[in-house]
Amino acid sequence: MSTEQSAAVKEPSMLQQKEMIAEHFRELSRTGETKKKVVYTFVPGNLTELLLAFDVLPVHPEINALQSAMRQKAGAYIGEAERIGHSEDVCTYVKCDIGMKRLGNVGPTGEVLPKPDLLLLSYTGCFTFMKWFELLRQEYDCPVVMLHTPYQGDGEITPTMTQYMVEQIRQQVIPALEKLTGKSFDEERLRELMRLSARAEDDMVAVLESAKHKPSPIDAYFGGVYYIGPMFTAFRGTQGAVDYYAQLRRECNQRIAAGEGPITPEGTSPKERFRLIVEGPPNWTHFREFWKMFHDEGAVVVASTYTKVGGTYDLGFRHDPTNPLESLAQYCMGCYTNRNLPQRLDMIVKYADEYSADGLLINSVKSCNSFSAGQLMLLREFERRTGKPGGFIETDLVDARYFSAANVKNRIESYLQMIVQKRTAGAASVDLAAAASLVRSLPVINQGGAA
Amino acid sequence: MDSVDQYVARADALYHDVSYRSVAEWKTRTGKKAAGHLPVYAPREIIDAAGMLPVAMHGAGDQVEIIRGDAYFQSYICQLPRSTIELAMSGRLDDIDAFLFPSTCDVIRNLSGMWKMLFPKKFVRYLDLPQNFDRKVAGRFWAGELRHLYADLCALNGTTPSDDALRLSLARFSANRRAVASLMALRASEPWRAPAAEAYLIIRAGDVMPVEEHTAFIEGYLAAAQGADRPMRDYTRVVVTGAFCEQPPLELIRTLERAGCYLVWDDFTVGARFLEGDVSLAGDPIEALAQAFLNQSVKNACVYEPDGKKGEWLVNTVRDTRADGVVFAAPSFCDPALLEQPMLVTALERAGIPHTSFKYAENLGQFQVIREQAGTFSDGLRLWSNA
Amino acid sequence: MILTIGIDVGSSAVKAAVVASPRNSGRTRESSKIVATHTERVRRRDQRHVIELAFDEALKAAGITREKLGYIATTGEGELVEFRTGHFYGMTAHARGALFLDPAARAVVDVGALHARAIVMDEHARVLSYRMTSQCASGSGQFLENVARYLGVTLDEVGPLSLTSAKPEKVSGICAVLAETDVINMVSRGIALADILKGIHESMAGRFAKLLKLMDLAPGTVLVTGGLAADEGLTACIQDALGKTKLSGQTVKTNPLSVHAGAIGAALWGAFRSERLASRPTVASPALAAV
Amino acid sequence: MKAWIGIDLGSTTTKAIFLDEQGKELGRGITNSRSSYDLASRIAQDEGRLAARFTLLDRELRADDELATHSDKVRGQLLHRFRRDQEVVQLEALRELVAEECRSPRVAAIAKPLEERATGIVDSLITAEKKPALPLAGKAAKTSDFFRDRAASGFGRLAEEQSDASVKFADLLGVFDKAILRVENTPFELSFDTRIRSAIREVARTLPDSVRDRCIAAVERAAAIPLDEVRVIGTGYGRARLPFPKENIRSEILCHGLGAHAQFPGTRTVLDIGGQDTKAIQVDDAGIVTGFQMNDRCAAGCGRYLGYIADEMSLGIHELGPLAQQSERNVRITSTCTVFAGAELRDRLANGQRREDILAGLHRAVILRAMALLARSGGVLDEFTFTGGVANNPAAVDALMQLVEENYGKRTLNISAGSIFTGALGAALFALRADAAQA
Ligand SMILES: Nc1ncnc2c1ncn2[C@@H]1O[C@H](COP(=O)(O)OP(=O)(O)O)[C@@H](O)[C@H]1O
Ligand SMILES: Nc1ncnc2c1ncn2[C@@H]1O[C@H](COP(=O)(O)OP(=O)(O)O)[C@@H](O)[C@H]1O
Ligand code: SF4
Ligand code: SF4
Ligand code: SF4
Repeated sequence: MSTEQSAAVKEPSMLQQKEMIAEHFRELSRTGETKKKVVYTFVPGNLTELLLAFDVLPVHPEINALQSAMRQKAGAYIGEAERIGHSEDVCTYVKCDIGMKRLGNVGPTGEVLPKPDLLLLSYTGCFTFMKWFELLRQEYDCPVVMLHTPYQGDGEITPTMTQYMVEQIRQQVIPALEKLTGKSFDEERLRELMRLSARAEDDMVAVLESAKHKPSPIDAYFGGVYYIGPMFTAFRGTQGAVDYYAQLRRECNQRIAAGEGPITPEGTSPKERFRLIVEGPPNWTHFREFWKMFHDEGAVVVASTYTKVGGTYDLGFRHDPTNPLESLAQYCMGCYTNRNLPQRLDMIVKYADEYSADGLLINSVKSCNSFSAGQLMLLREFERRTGKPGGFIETDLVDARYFSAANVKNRIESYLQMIVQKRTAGAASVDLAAAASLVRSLPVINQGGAA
Repeated sequence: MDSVDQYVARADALYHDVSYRSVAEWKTRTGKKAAGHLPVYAPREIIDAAGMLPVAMHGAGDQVEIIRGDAYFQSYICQLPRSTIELAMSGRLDDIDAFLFPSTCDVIRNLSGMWKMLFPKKFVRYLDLPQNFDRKVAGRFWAGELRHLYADLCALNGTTPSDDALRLSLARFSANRRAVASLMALRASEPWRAPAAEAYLIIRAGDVMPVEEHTAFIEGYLAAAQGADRPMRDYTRVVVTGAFCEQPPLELIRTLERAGCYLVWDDFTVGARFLEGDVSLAGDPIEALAQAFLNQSVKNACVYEPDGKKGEWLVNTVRDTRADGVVFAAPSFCDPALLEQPMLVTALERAGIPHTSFKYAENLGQFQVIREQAGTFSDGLRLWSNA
Repeated sequence: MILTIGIDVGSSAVKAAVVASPRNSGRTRESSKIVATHTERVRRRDQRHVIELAFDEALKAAGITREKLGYIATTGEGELVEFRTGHFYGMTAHARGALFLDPAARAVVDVGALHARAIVMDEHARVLSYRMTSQCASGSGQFLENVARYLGVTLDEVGPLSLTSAKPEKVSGICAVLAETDVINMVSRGIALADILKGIHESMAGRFAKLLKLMDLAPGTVLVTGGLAADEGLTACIQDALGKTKLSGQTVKTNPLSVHAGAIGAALWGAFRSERLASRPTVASPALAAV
Repeated sequence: MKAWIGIDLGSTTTKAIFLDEQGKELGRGITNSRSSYDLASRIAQDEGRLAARFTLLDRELRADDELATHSDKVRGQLLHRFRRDQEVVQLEALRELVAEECRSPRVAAIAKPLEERATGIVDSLITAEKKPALPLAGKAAKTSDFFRDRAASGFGRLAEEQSDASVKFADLLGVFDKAILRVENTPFELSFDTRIRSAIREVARTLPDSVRDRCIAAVERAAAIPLDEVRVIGTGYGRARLPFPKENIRSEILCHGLGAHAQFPGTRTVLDIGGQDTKAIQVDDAGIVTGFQMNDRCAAGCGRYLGYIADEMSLGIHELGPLAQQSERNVRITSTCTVFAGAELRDRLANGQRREDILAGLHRAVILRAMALLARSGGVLDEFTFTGGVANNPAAVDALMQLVEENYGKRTLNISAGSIFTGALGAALFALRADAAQA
């Protein structure tokens, strides 16, 4: 989810996104004059349509953090947070954000971000969010409204859960926004915004699913983070997003027609040699270098879970204007990290089949327990259920200290070579068998154990 | 009356019983089932009222070698879930029939999903404690969840749900909390009478003892400890916080005291005293328990603090226990505890209360560094006091 | 006058210092005098035996007998010293010793064989805050020692060599073991020894500067203590590294007696405590209680 | 003669394996990686080439029925001479450099006594080496594969005895450390051709007249066979630094998997513990890797850990395991930070624990780390093959056997004497296959 598009080739959709984001930040920088209210909130389970219905401007601290990392500023921010007492062990998004605030709160466009008038604590799928806004509350001394999204512990959304959500939205979030803006809630407006959301959502799903083609016209992980950007942040429910996704979809179709692969910062992908699923968020400090490791090997990511953190639209969810608050509640509860581990596994296994993937690569980030705790089990179960190989790498989101390029490259290479070895297994094993029996001339010094 | 040593020996044996043999014995004796729960807070009253033995699972300390557990967790995840899995994979949790995973943090949350996949035959429930503290909205949600849990546990155990059973349990646990509070009060007033590690073991015994038995056990220990002849030392008085989930090794608790710190308050096993005071016996017992959580729970990093007065509670604890300073002891990689710390530090500094911090793991074996830090902290308070 | 001894039991060396203090000088110790010091490297010998040796040698150097001592103070792994009067924890002792060696000192960087710690103190040697490197040994004396061995450089040469380097080679990696491989790689790329060593010094110094930066550091002297204080290359790099942080007004120094700072500090605190104990004999200090 | 070569450029050691057309081993070589990768891979290849010559020689001798009965003896003696010469050449170089170091201004104050003692020590090592004790097949005490380790343990022991207040242990060690580094960085050419001819004449004297000339002729023939090195494939930690084209580089995971499979076709699980990484690999019945796990950026609990311990105790790395096997009681070691290993050892010795017991605990700690990786990679299946340098360590093997049995039940544990070469063997097989596939 980034705003910076560093690809060598610039397609119209890229420019369009860039402009949308630039405009958003311009607006943020003008709140002094426009007196528009600013609400900080999180990406997973965000209530963008509701915020827009009140004409407030959302700011997403995670996005600021990842952009700081892409601009190589995260190191200093994290250092500052650690200086004021934050532990090395905790989520670096939080530290990056706190550090950024302490060092002047300069946003990605170089302008100072406005302070929040309200913190909308959409506590969805991640415990750290709660601590994060408790910290920000201390920093800004501003009101917080809690929206507790119950977790799908049993893999389902129960009526009690939905009722809890709807009541929180109706009785707490909406009154807080009314109080903040002095406007009363306009349900019709919300419905209209949600109608637009659903349209853009259709196109976005089509884009993500275009990866089912061979070769895939998109990279659903590295490229994917750009594609989900507008949908997951401040633009869902806007005409801009509708246009953007329509354009993006056209471009995908063109590439499919031309038999072209994804566009990467290194240019158009070479021949697609591997089709992978990736689980876990990317590393942002070495984003381009990381992507290049895939690009160089002809590895294309055809499906990823990270592109579902802000909603699992590909599983069929659409914002539903006929039932706006229930629909918002369902949306929040359906986000990827709000699903339990068996559900996450089912999703990945389904992807393996639907996207004819060669295997699953997990990028386990140190920061994020929400994602990472249990990933080793996902890996094992994935292998067991699909018979496809899994690979595992460890990095971090925005802390460059935890990105060891040599190590990551080694593991990716080993993983891909393993896939190749598996593919070519049949032919080669014959001559190997002949060689092997001879090589056993190496003496065995120890052979114990079972009879 | 038993001697202090006898109480401690019994508690120590239970602490070291990582195979939960005492639970198996209880089950044989009663023919009922046992429900385990992870830290921090779980509504143990509900388990008890369903006729099951509530078992608080606090990892395996330094008592088992972690082999299979490491297979499930990366190096940057705390120790507790590994040792819990290790216990399960080595059959030591076979006697536990139901597992409850409270919403303490994402690690425990995800562990619930892993449990579903690993042990499909066991009863597994994730408990989403309300983080919204609105009495009405959250009260309805939480009472609903509790009711659902109660019905399911009763069905599992073959008992009939009843308000009377619930009320009886509420009363038993209130009594237990009063006993625990007396022990804590003794630690705060005359810490040399009940050394920290000892008091810890006595409270931990409640992890596996039926609640009424544990209440009597604490009372017995208190009577014995009050009579024991133990010298008072020139130690610093500290509050320890951060250790509410993964538990510090016993040796660490001893190290702190040996380095010159009396632990006059701590949040070890704080789950056992998460609610403060008695739960009302009037009206619907489930409602009462739900409201008690919303209105009577302690402040802890694993729950959201709606009133925005972060740290005030800790400052008051320091004042109430006449402590000289605060030791932050948190498990490595524990997000709730570690993210909370800077906010608490801010409050302490505002109140002029000295503090120090370090991290540990439940299976830590070397204490030099911690001893140095705690020692320097107490040296500072000791050498610079005017006594 | 009272005579006290401080014994600093480290993992690689035992240091002892005999100090003479005028009576009733409270916490201020400017007029105390160091009578003798001694270092005994452990080197594969029984630590208890080494402690005895260091103790005896220090007394011999001071020209006194055991009975003359008013307090036997330990620090470090003091539990091994069965004949101690009392124990002071490492940072308490290092702060006291450092302030004595350099009255302008307001911070200490103590780099020993296995750990490094940064201490900030006030003008009375009261420890205000401190940071330590974690359980991981990267950036410790032992690490430097290992690398030096592979490079075929003796410890005495490390500092002077490092000072000659103009373009230090950056050492990456967090792990000391992997850093060692890094170093090997550098040798294989033909990088000069001096540049490698300075690279390591810089990486260590960066770490220490970070520890210092994590605390509110007042202007004054930052005294380097512990075994690595003898390494002038490292000290120079710490000065540079501090300069690069936003801290200002600090001068990094060492003292010929830096390695004994812990022992000296313990001896000084011992003198203070012995007077306290004499006036209030019933109070047991934790260290005394443990004897 | 065509040869295919695999080189495993490890973090600690560099290994080379030469295979012939049938995939049969021709020779192998090993050296320290410490000094320089290029040099290390050159030395390993030189060693391998030399060994290949001896294999060819052996084949020549065995081709003749009568000569065949003498082949072991001839080969053994020739090899022994070669090794001895090599050792002496290196020790002499060491002596020279030690003397030079003693003259450095750094040690001017004690230059004379220092030089006397230091060179004296090396002289005794040379004398010991030259003792014409013939190798007793199989019985020879196991010593390290590396000159550095052999020289260091010999020098260290004598230095300990001969140091005093005037010339300190640290002084002696200082000059040694400097000199050995330079020795290590000097390749010693011991050409097979030139030496073998003179050596065989001496050795032949001990043979019956009837075969003497034929033996000499066989040696000449073996020396003359051209060795055509068709392809070299590199693997291991340092592979990216080898001057190889990308297609001749393989991941060490695949190489260890294939190598282990080649040695023990029943292998399903492979554990490789090297100097600074540990890998748990699962392979299928064709040697294809199906899953793997490696340790992360921390080198705790790898071979280097044992290396530090050995240094700490002035022992050769190969002496560590046997000592640990004499343990009677289990000591639990908690810190696995490699760098802390030495300190932990000292600490525990100071607490009065037995050296053997501590060592056993340290070995167990190393294996415990590996167990976690094994569990993570999918457990220990039957058969189970242990590779990498640490597989040479009997105490590590004991601990592994015990822990595997406790946690997974009985498993066949395969360890070949050449376990450290497994990665190189895999690479060589890949080399062979690459050409077989093209043919
Ligand atoms: N002359 C020297 N130059 C540089 N480093 C030295 C020198 N002498 C000793 N050291 C280092 O000092 C360390 C010992 O420091 P010390 O503070 O005594 O540690 P400890 O208290 O842990 O034993 C050794 O690891 C050694 O590397
Ligand atoms: N003869 C031996 N006896 C015992 N251990 C050995 C022996 N040789 C090597 N080792 C161990 O093996 C390690 C090196 O293993 P190796 O597989 O060569 O690593 P790498 O491939 O990383 O260089 C050394 O650190 C040492 O612990
Ligand atoms: S823990 Fe994960 S989901 Fe939560 S804030 Fe950090 S990165 Fe985001
Ligand atoms: S110790 Fe902390 S991070 Fe670990 S399970 Fe407990 S609360 Fe979660
Ligand atoms: S990273 Fe290296 S230095 Fe740090 S604990 Fe691991 S082995 Fe030790």
